Amino acid sequence: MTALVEVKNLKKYFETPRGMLHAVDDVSFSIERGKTMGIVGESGCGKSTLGRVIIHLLDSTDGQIFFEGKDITHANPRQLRKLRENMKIIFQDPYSSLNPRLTVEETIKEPLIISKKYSAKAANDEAERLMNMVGIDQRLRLAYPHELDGGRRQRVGIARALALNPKFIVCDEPVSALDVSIQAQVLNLLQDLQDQFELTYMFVTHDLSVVRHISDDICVMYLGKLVETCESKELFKHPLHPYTQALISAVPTIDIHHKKERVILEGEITSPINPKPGCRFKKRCTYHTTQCNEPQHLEEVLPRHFVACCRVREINHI
Amino acid sequence: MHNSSAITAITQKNKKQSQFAVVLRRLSKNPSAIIGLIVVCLLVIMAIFAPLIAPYPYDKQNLLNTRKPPSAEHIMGTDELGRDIFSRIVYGSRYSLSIGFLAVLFSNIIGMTLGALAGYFGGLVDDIIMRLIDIIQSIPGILLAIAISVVLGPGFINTLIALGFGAITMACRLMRASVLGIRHQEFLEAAISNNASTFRIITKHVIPNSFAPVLVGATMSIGNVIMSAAMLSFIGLGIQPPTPEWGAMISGGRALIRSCPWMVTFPGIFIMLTVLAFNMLGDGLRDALDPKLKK
Amino acid sequence: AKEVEKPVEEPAAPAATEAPAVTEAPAATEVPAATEAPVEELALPEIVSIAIGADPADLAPFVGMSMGRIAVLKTIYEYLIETDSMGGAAVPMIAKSWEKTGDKVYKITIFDNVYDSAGNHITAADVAWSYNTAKELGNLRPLGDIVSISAVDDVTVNLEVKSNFGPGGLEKVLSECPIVSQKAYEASPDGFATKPITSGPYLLTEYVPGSSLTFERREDYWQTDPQYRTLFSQANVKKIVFKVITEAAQNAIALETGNVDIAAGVTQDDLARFMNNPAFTTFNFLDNLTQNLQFNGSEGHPLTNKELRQAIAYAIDTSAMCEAVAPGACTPAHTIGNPNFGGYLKKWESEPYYEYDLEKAKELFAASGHTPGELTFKLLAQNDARSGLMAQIIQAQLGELGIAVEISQVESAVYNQIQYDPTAYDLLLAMSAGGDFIFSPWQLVYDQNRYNGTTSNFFKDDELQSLLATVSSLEGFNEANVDAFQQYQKEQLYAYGMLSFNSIIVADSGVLKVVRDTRGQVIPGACEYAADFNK
Amino acid sequence: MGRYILKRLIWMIPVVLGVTILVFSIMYLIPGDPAKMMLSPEATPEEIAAKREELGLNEPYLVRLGKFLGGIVFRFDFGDSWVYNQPVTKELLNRFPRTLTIAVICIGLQIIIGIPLGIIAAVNQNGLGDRISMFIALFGISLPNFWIALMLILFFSVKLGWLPPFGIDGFKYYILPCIANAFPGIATQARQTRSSMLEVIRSDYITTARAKGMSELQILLKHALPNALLPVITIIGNGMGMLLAGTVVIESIFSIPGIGMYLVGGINSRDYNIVQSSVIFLALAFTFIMLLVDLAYAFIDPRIKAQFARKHKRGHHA
Amino acid sequence: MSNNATSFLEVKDLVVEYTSEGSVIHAVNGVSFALERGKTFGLVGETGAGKTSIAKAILRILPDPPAKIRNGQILLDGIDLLTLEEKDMRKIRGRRVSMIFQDPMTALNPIMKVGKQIAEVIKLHNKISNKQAEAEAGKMLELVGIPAERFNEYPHQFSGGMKQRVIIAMALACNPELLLADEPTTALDVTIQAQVLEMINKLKRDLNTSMIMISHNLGVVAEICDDLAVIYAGEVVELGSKETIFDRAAHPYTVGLFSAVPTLDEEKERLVPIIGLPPDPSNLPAGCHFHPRCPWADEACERESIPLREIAPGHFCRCIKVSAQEN
Ligand SMILES: Nc1ncnc2c1ncn2[C@@H]1O[C@H](COP(=O)(O)OP(=O)(O)OP(=O)(O)O)[C@@H](O)[C@H]1O
Ligand SMILES: Nc1ncnc2c1ncn2[C@@H]1O[C@H](COP(=O)(O)OP(=O)(O)OP(=O)(O)O)[C@@H](O)[C@H]1O
Ligand SMILES: [Mg+2]
Ligand SMILES: [Mg+2]
Repeated sequence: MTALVEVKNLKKYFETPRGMLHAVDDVSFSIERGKTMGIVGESGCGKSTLGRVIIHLLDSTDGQIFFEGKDITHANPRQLRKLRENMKIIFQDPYSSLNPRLTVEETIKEPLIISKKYSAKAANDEAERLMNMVGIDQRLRLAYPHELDGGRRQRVGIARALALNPKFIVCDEPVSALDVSIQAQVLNLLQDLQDQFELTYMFVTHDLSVVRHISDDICVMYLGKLVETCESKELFKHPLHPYTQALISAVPTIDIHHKKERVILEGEITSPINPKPGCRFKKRCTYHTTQCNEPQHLEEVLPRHFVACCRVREINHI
Repeated sequence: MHNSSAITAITQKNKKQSQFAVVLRRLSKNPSAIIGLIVVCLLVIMAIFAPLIAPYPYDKQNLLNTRKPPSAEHIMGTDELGRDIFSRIVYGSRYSLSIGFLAVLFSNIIGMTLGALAGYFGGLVDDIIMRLIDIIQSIPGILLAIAISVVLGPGFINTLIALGFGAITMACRLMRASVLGIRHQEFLEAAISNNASTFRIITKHVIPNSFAPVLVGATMSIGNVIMSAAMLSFIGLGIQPPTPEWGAMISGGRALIRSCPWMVTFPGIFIMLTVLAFNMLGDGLRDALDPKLKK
Repeated sequence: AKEVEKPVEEPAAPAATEAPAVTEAPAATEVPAATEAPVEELALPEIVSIAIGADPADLAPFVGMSMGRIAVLKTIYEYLIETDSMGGAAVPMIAKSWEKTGDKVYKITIFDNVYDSAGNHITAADVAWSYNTAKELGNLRPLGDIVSISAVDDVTVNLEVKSNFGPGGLEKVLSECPIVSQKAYEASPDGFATKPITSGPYLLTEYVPGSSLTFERREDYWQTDPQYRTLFSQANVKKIVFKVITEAAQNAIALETGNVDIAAGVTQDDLARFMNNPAFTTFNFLDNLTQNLQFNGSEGHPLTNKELRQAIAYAIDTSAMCEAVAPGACTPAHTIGNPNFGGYLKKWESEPYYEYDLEKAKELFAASGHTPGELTFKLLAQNDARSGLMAQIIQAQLGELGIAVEISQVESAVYNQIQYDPTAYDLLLAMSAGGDFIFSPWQLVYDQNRYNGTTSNFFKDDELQSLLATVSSLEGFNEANVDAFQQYQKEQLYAYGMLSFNSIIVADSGVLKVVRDTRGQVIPGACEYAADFNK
Repeated sequence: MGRYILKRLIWMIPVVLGVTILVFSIMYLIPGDPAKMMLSPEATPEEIAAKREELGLNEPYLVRLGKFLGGIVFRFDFGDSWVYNQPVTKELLNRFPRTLTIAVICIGLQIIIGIPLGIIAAVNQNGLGDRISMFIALFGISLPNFWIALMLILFFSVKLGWLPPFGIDGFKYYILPCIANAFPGIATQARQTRSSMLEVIRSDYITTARAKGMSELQILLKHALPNALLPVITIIGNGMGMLLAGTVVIESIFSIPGIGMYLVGGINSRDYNIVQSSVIFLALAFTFIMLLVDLAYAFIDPRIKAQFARKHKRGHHA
Repeated sequence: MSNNATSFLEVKDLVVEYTSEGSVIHAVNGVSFALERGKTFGLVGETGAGKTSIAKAILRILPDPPAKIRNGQILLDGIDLLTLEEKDMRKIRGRRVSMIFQDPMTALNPIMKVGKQIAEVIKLHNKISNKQAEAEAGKMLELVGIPAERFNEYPHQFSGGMKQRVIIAMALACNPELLLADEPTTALDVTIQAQVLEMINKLKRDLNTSMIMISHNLGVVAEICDDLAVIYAGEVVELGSKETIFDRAAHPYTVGLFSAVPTLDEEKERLVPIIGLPPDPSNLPAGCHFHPRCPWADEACERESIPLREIAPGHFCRCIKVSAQEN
């Protein structure tokens, strides 16, 4: 089975007044059809940027993107149109991701109308079907976003993303802004839809519990770099990269009886602007040595478990 | 999904009505905005039904009855040519309001387009447009108005253009700022990812969402334009007689401000009322449209 | 309340035809009431302030005329001669006498004791130089008639002109050019633009451009002979301040607050208050401005039809217009030109001159072959308030005839430009001023030599032209010819004289008499002041 | 910072150049012949032609523009006034201080009256103080300034005799014109202050200050006002343009020989050099003031200052 | 609620309402709880449950209008804060009771140096010179792990975690007896969150401060609190010690919360969401406010309001379906 989406050495730099900001730096991974790839990392590490570059909302600086085996890195406008029907995005903020001046129906119908594949009548029917699918009452067809609560808004965003039957959806923190009780509803919905339509997700989040729950595979990013990637269960069982370890240990747990060992990170965060080659985590890493000043590369440390750390074997006694 | 009775009931309603209704409801809670709205409506009614309201034709002269103070026949007195000032004011509302309205419309259409382009595209487009706006703004508005009305000659349309020109900068800046505010909102990205064309994005997503501050600015500009029209008449340009434009009336009568104060005072009061009303309405609109108040 | 009705300047009878061939300094022009030199310096009032409507901007001598300059020039500069009333005889100033010595040649003798405030002796050479410089600069129109002017000796100048002058022609040339010392002028860094040095009785001590000019009386004024101290050489006050007041309504306020003592620009409506106020005196003068309506006479224009023009004139109610635009300061005109112009005939006022008669207007209109509603005329006017009112009255009254009028009020720069464009208007609301004699406003409208062979409003009438030539010549300027022209122009009615205005000057009641030059500007030094004025 | 100022100053060049060309073209296109205006109405066509020749009005547009620009750039010479027969620059320098004085006093009034009004309104939001201040403010923008001017004169000069009604000869003379001209500015200022104050009052750091135990007055002065001033400063800059325009009318009513009167006189007499140079002068003043405003902004707001500083740093890197 | 007469802080029957566009929002509806000296009390609940309103009511810094404290007592060492003069209340704010705000990004004045902002509160409550206050503030910065050299920097120069530390330093500057921590870590990344929590814990231990910890994150509460209350629609629905509630959650809402969150520790094939949505606080359902979403609800739940009952010693629950014996 070939990967639905594959990126190779993908880079995205932003020009800023202070210099080149390396938002995504040399990232490679692939996602198989029907699977969910979780992307975790702290704020600003380039998760959203990665997702946006893949679906061509941003141009990549370097590297390649494959979709269904085809190199789509430099898709021409016609290909792009087609591509965008197959790749969609669901946003974090259910407030700013819906146009406040469009009704629920208009928002959901927009991609249908633009695609010109639907007659007015057909578009209405399709919108109705999508609304039913994501569980929004038909009576809300003409409601405006500000009349909806966050959960419902997020459902509208999902319905919009599902229009035209995409194959791949980037979910950019779709539940972070929602309350726990609602969060579970939306996560369940996403899972159901995936099962039903064999959707492929790239699930961006900083909430490790959520990513563990929903993902098949996980990429851990740190300041634009991919530092560790493997199957979801494997990652939580055997986190290898020091950053991943710190990350997992930092999650407060509701298990009040088993206090776990915390790795508290110290030290300042490296600036993503014109970063030096070498490990970007080293300033906060308890294990760093001069070796870490060399550029780090992803290595298959355990079977299908890739880590970008030159000392990973020493640290984990592999 | 589960229908909780606790959820605010959202009933079927006509499209588009709801937002309008929300704004209207907020407005209705603001007494000064309501007063403003009522006054504006009254003025518009006065303009539309001028022939029914005005007791005399606005240009009916009576050279034997000039400069008469208010009386039963002429409730606001007569002017130098014996014309009924009240009738002139009533008819004048047509010109003053439409000058205000049309000049603002004209300037806002241009200013909004420029501002939207500058804000949306940024970079060089932004630089060029904003420098252009800087240039226009650096030239005293009154000079621009004078120059335009001199180049184009006096007359209603030309006065309108002259007055509107200066208001372009404000509309443009407001629009640009507002567009910049939503430039990075995700619904624009969503539109892009839905293959929406740039034109569609600007017209359907950008402009409707950044329109509010411009609208507020526009209501205030109406007042400013009416005032500038008065200023233009002060310099002797502007609308041609016997058109009873308020600004022309007030500046025409200013030499008689002491012997015949009614000739200046009544049009002055009406200008003031209009500007006041539009500003009150604008203030109210600003509050009503304030996204922060939205839940 | 004192009100001085003062049509002072008696119209000079066309008897003035015996125009000055040789004019000895008239022994006693009726003017100088103050011929006796001021006995005691201390008796003079300290200071008088006069409002002027515009900034003179440039005080230099040889610059073109402007609203602001008119008001102050006579206080700054001295000329060869001055005319002290319209159509009246000229009085000597720097020139002691002048005579015609040959065909188109004149000899002018100047006083030998003319000194400017810097002590420079002004000689015939300075006079010739002043004239030549001004002529070269080309700003002073009448000097265009000069062929040459040169000094013969210290006090004599020879003047040769292009053609023999009509009545008042020579006076115009001699009273046009300020005489200054060449030496002083050339030493001045800015060509006298801000600090002129002149021989006048007052010395400019301060000039704040756009705001005020202050003059102080000179103790060492050269003209000591009381006999020659004309109106313009009077110095009845120690200090004169001209204050620029651009906003008309401010004139009254300035008077009331004591900021100025004399103001000419008081609006009609403020006037009533001053008339009732014992602290002020109002002086009512005839002005030299006539408001007229000119018809577009270009070929094929409907207004080339005489009946139509007459119909329009009959339709306009000039007396009502007077009442509306300037109550109490205006009279319906009977020609183009005011009663105070030299040669004006009193009898015209008893002759009919298109007095308002709508019936007659309608008859004539019908006779002209037009039907109501068929004609739309564009009325071009300047953009001042008064013109606006007149234009609207004309519009309303022609409306009665069935002629639609579109008013186009433009600013004066534009007006001056398009006034000579036959496509720019159908009716022109014009103000004519002109020189001292009745034919000069006529010339301004009708002289076909000036406007490419038509009148200024594009009519072509050789008879009119020959009548005009006659009446404006030295020989032809007599009552009969003047009347003949008037009757002809009245009948043809290429232009319709509507109103002549008075100018009303309001002054502090301590100002006993206001004296003006022929252009209507107050000469503060010559005004008479009460003993306790400004004390 | 210095570099930023330099950059801003350099940006002024295209703007002022644009203004120059624009105003030159306007004067070129405006009907009305300066030669005719200079000569008496009796002037013959030949005389007018000669004058035009002398003034250089017969040359083509580009040649005239070139000469004009050349004069400014190479000799800082705006040419001579045709009416005043003197260098325009000299007269401008004479008059500009008066206009500037009025503008500056107006801005002062605007600040010392408008800002407190706005504060009173904001602090008593929807209360009586709010209503009264905002009514005063609305009043200020609802009356034509010439009308206000005449009323002030009638009252203070004619009735009370306290202040001179016109002219310029010392401090007292500035009072009435400045009040009349400042009205709309005060109003705008008050309204702007109110709305920015309201915004600030609602912000979290005000709550923080309250939680510290500070009194309302302390909070107002130390926390709310400095923050609320930021947008207010922008208004001051923009208002400058309005003020300068307003002086045209005010100067004419009060017979103040400032640049406004000069400009209008220049337009009326088609004295091109006066018009062009006055406008350029005003434009220069305006852009310069805008620069000052931006710098003041930076002075108050460290965030903006930081941006400048960063740009500065980047300049060094480059 | 505790009958402990020696309670340091006691909130009794607190009622807070907001008026918004004419409708009344019942944000806090009769909340009572007590807190002992040196202990940490947790308030857990969804967005809009009224947690922040409770904390702000204690400090009396609710924005008025629109907020009004309609009823209740807040006894700090026996003194009712709600009846104090504003002048006296000012002496308590920042001195005896201080607060850490929810959003570190906006809680600092952007144009004032961070050091000054800390010094300000010190100066306000101590009769010392500016110099001393600034020195104190520098020490506070060090205490929260920020070098004192950064005294003169502005908030925008600090990262989110550092800003939160500044706010904490500010809150602790005058050694308050009670610290109200309103979701102090919600806006932060997990790694930073861990740092901040660690620090709060340490400081609390060192200074023996009592604390109210507000959070919707059960994990955070688990880390820090001794006792906690679960808030739903402005009411305490369950109250007890941390162990009681984490081990023997009784109220259906609390139970729902636990099953709705994915955790790192256990594998859940599928989450069990709480159905429906939080109630509209301006239009609360009659009876048990939770009944529309409750899987156990029947008519009895809709009828009348449900009292908070002690179902086990020290374990209070607002549900008629929960019997004391069950637990
Ligand atoms: N348009 C842009 N221009 C410049 N820099 C950008 C732009 N978009 C993102 N960045 C920068 O790129 C980096 C990565 O941003 P990104 O939004 O991808 O992070 P993230 O991992 O999604 O963070 P979060 O969890 O906060 O959403 C950040 O440092 C951000 O400031
Ligand atoms: N200024 C206000 N005006 C009107 N209603 C308000 C205001 N502040 C809060 N509310 C309402 O009061 C209720 C309780 O709000 P509060 O901020 O106390 O909740 P919270 O539990 O702190 O929520 P969060 O987890 O989102 O911080 C909510 O319904 C909220 O909408
Ligand atoms: Mg992101
Ligand atoms: Mg909260």
